[in-house]
Amino acid sequence: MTGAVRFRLTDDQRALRRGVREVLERRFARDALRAAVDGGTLDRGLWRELGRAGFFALRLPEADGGAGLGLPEAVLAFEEAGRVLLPGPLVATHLAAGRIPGAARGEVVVTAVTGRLVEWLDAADVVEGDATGAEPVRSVDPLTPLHRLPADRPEAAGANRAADVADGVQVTGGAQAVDGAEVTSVMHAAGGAKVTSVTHAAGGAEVTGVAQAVKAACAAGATGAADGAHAAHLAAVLLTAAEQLGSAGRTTELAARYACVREQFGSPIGAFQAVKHLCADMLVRVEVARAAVYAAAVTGDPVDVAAAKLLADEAAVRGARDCLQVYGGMGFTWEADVHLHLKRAWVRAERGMTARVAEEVCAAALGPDAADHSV
Amino acid sequence: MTGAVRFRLTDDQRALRRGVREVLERRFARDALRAAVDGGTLDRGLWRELGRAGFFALRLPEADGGAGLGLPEAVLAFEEAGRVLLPGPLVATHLAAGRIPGAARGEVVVTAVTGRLVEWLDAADVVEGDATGAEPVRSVDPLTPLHRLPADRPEAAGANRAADVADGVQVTGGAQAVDGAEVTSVMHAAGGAKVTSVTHAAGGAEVTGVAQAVKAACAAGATGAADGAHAAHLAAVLLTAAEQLGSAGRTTELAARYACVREQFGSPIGAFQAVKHLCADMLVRVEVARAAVYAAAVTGDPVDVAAAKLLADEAAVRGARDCLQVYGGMGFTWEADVHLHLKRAWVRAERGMTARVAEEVCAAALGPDAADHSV
Amino acid sequence: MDLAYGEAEEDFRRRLRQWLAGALPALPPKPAPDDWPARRAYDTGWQRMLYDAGYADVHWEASPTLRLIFLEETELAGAPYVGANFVGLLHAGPTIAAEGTAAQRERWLEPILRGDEVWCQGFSEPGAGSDLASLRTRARRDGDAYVVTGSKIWTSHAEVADWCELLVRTDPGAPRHRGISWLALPMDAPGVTVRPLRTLAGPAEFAEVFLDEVRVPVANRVGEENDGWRVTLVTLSYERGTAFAGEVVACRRVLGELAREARGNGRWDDDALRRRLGRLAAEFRALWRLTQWNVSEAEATGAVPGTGGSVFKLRYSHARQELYDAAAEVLGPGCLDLDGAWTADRLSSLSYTIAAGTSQIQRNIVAERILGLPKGR
Amino acid sequence: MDLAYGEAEEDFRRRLRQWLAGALPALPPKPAPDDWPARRAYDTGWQRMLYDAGYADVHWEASPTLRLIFLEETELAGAPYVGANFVGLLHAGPTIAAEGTAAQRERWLEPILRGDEVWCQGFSEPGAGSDLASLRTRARRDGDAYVVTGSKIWTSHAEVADWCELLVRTDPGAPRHRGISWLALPMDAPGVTVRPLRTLAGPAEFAEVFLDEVRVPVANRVGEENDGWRVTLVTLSYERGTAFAGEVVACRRVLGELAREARGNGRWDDDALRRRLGRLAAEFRALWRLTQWNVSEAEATGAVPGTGGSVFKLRYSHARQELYDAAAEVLGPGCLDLDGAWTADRLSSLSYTIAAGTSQIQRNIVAERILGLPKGR
Repeated sequence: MTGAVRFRLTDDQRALRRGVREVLERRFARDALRAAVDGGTLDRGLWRELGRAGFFALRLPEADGGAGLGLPEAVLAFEEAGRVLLPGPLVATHLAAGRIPGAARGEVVVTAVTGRLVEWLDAADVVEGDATGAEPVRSVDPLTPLHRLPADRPEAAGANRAADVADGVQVTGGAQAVDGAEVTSVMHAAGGAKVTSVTHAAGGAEVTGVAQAVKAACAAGATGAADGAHAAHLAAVLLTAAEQLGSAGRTTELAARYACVREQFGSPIGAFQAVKHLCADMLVRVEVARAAVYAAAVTGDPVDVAAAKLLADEAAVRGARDCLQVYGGMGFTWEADVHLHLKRAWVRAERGMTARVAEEVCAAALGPDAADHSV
Repeated sequence: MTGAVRFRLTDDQRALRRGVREVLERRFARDALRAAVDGGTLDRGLWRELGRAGFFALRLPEADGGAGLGLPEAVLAFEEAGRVLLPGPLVATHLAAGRIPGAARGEVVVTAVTGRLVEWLDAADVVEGDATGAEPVRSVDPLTPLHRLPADRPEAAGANRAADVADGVQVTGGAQAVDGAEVTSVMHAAGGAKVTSVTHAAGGAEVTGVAQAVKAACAAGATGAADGAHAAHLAAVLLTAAEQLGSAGRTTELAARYACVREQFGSPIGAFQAVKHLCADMLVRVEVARAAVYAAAVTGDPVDVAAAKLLADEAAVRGARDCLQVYGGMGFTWEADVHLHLKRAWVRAERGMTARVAEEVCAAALGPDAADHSV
Repeated sequence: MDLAYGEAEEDFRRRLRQWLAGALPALPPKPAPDDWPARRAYDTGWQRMLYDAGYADVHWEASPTLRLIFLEETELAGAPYVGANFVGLLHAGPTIAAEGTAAQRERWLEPILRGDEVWCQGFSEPGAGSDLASLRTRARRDGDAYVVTGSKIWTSHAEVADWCELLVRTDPGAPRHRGISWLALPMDAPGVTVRPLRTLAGPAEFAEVFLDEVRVPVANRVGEENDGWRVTLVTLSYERGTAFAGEVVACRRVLGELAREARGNGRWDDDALRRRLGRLAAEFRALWRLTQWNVSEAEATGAVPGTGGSVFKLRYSHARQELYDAAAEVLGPGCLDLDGAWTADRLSSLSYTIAAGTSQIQRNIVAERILGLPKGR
Repeated sequence: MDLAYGEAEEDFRRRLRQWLAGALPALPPKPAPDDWPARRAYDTGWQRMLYDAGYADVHWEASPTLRLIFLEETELAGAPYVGANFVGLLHAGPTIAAEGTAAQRERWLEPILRGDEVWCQGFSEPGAGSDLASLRTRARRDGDAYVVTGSKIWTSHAEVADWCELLVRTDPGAPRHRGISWLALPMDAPGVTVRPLRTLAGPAEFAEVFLDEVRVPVANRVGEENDGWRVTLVTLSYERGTAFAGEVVACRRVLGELAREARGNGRWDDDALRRRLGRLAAEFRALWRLTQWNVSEAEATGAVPGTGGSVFKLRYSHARQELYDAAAEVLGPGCLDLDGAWTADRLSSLSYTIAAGTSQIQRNIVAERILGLPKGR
């Protein structure tokens, strides 16, 4: 073990990334993307294929049918998902793998209440958190159907505030549910059907099975449950950051490519410094965010995760904005994918941890006596 | 009176601006500027000449020996002062004209405590506000000697906080002084000499004369005094903004001129879009700040004044920064004037009203029921 | 330096305000956002009301100051926007007035003022955006007509327009700016196809216009053949500093609404957000003053400083985008709701740094024409 | 993907830390900031201590990882900076090591490592900044010597240096990059005049160097005649992603100090300022990770990604300026005090977006070499 620091992709990680990219290129190429934009429904076949490819089970132990990999590998997979704007409640289902039967194999679609929002509620078989009273919203992002909890519901307001400091998958909501009293708040199917409606989910998972799975997840006791919830929350935030990173990398590529081919005033617009420097700044944001996201995947440190989310959100939102500027009028059309990246980036910026909260987390870590430096 | 809106300089105002510029070009050309930088003392001859030219008495009624002009004209004069980095406590002396004998004619140098800082304390004959215990500071700006009030003095702390909402000339301090108990805190000469030391000032103003002048200024009663203090404070903030505007305009000119003559890679650097666009953004900030400063001079509205200070501070500080970037290494030398603009802009940004306070003032004006629109 | 208006202006304002108070309640209900024929009818109906009240020509005959007052007061009163009449009133009309023959002025101007005819603009092409002079739509002379083939993009209200002010290349051999002509194209001519153009903000009023061997009478050419570029510049410089005057008023209203919303939902207590709104308030105050400054200069000299408004547009475009980003922060997760208060405006604000001259092009103009920096690179 | 170090590295870190704990108290007191001879003595004394302890060659022989650990630990321990040894250790030395003859290596390398000789850099000229290849200092061959005339600027430590790595034009007729040679100039040669260069930060270690018919032996040329540009690039690419490693550690310390100060003076309660510091904390965390990433790549492939650190430098330069602007906000009016905690660093940070390749040049590099955008314009 005399090796130097190896903060770079291993061969296995490169292979994994290549593998995920190939699956997505095959199953979710641009025509599939535009079909998803027009259709608005979740492609269950694609979901199962993602399951078969190990997208959801990536971090499950091999004994449980998973790939036994870690957060760094999950981050690489989610980065690829972000690149191609893969739709669906990917993070919630990934986090449910091994806990909610069928999630690991993509046979069940799991979504979660985050703050006051629920993504893909109608398409989901299982909802983590209390989505009672959620109303559909005409989502700004054609690739992310949204429901919103009423603002005047005390719990929702509470959740919203809690969301400000520890947003994400509300496992505590799930824990309540194992008492059986509020099962509907854990499970959800269109129309508010009771928990038995879960049986309509592919794979035939049963209510008791799910409830027990949630129970098991909390079995380690209050502390353990809190730890688990915290870890799941951090993972949710980080995987969202990874999606943002993928989107940011993609819009940077798109802008650079367009700048090479679009001509005005007798040369490619990428030959003009104004455009050139816009693209350079996009790339810088991507690479800085990448270092932060990958490092957080290695350390799992909450402050690293907050920093990663903050920088990845910025890279994604500003990347899409700048890409739109490079595309000019063409970027303003519905047919260009730029706006899909921007709108999705807005959705993800609100998911799990907002910039405001991330900044507070990073500031709080500047302890009064902190020589804030960790190798 | 059927004229259209005439929010532009009148012929008289153009003539005034030209006149001030000529005086300054003659009496404070670049060699005088660099001599001031090296010397660090106030040129009393120049001060008197400014007095003779009407710089301080501009707004005094003609009956009192002034020019009978208004804030718009004062703003134009201070803009010119800002352009050439004219040193000295210009604002405090201007505001003292007609109130403190000798100020109008530039025979007395008046400074004022603003927040916890006092500019040009050693050079001043009269200090408005309580400067007791002020310690010299090695000023970042070679053209603005600074003293600082101790942080642990309760009044200073209070002043500092008060400064956050209504900074500027502390006329209330002057009013205290007329009781005679704390006269030294109003009058000041090097070495802490008592009030009689004012007699060393050119013009031979006497203590009682000054004290009575201050008394007279406050004679209108508590309300009147408060109004007067408020108006004086607003004028101080606005004239500082005008100086910032002048500096911003000047650094924009300097940058554009340098970009036309400095060659790299076979052409003037101003031909490269990166430099070109930097300069364009500088000009935009100047013109927007100009509209705000001139409008505030016309309306005298406190929110307009706050907006003017905010935008002029930004135009000046960022203008100097960008000018430095255009100048490259040359801008980093002591011999280039760029850094003088930057450092002075920093000093003025702290004077009277900071960006933070200005933003709060503008936000507060967004009343709950405000259709915030005034013609 | 003054911000007071003359008596005549104040009188104009009073009468306008009075008229608006009576006229607006008489308006029909607003049509659905994507019912273009209904929107045309609504917009032209409003124009007819203005015509009957004597305000139709405010953009043409009135002084810049009166125009400013008109824009301010109609915005404050919540009157309809110029809408489908935009190109007729603010582009094609002024061009014809300045460069057209007596017959052309006779034929086209009155119907614009009365709201009888709607114009659209056929300038941009897929390959000619910032570099408008590279346009390729070709017009070949054939007897007393031009035969036009090509395509145009970003043509607002094309579906409901009667006429299109069209830039075409009449001499492909000439230098780029020298071979262009300005034509009035009847939109019902054979060979004209209009395809609605969906934008990231959803269905909007934009369209693509395809021209396949369309015959346009030579009599419809305004200005000399191959002199269309100059004719167009006349149009572009027509605006007298008032281009965004109504919008600035509207932005200040939005800012007040944002403050109210933030006070209601608790976000106002966030120092950073509150001060951000304060900074935007300063910004839009200054932009209103800059508008008044530009109008005053235009009134006195006939020219808008800042090279015809480039300085203003650069800052305003950016400020408008900042405004709606701040709105999103005020709303929090609510900003993702398309039916929410400011989401649609946030989306459409994205075009501001692109349309009518990108910010990059505007910076070139400011740097080269005002600051005198060298061209090229 | 790993952030753990190997046993050998951790062992190196432990031993270094131990040595520093013993060595630092033995240092003489720090010299006055503008006493250049005393600073030279201090810096070279420290280098001699490193030499005796076996750390002198950490920049040359050690792996990038060990170098990173060295920079991190010395910064954390508050050890002296490389100071006057900078050019010798990080520019001239590596160049001679890579391109010099055996005799040249013999003559010059050991004295650098021992702190016996100090080098300075004569690259930039008043007319050749970003466009270094336009340099005009002329070297005419005369027997076994070059006769050099011209001037250099931004030469750090020139007043106390023994040698200067000098770029000169040996073939004025050749294309810009082809007529340049690299010479080792003895600073005591007749015709060399050094004039201290005052900067906006006050008296600093910079100087101008004037060369008037200075004779430099041909034997002092490193590399072939007219091949100096390539030789220089070797130097420039020598750094292995660690250029600002110590500074990033220092910036994170400053950020902690700012938080402490803000908590003490009440500014911490300002949401906007506190979150601004939080954002900077995220920024510098990420920059440290990017350093580790670049070092890891350099370790594995020999090359620093982001085209040798341009990506890093762009962001770091900006973040460093932001840091000291935030410091000014924490201090309020105290930021105007030159003796205050961070004022001098704020002033010197202004050079970061200019020196060693302006941010504009770095963006060109990133866009053209990484993103493949076309040259020109």
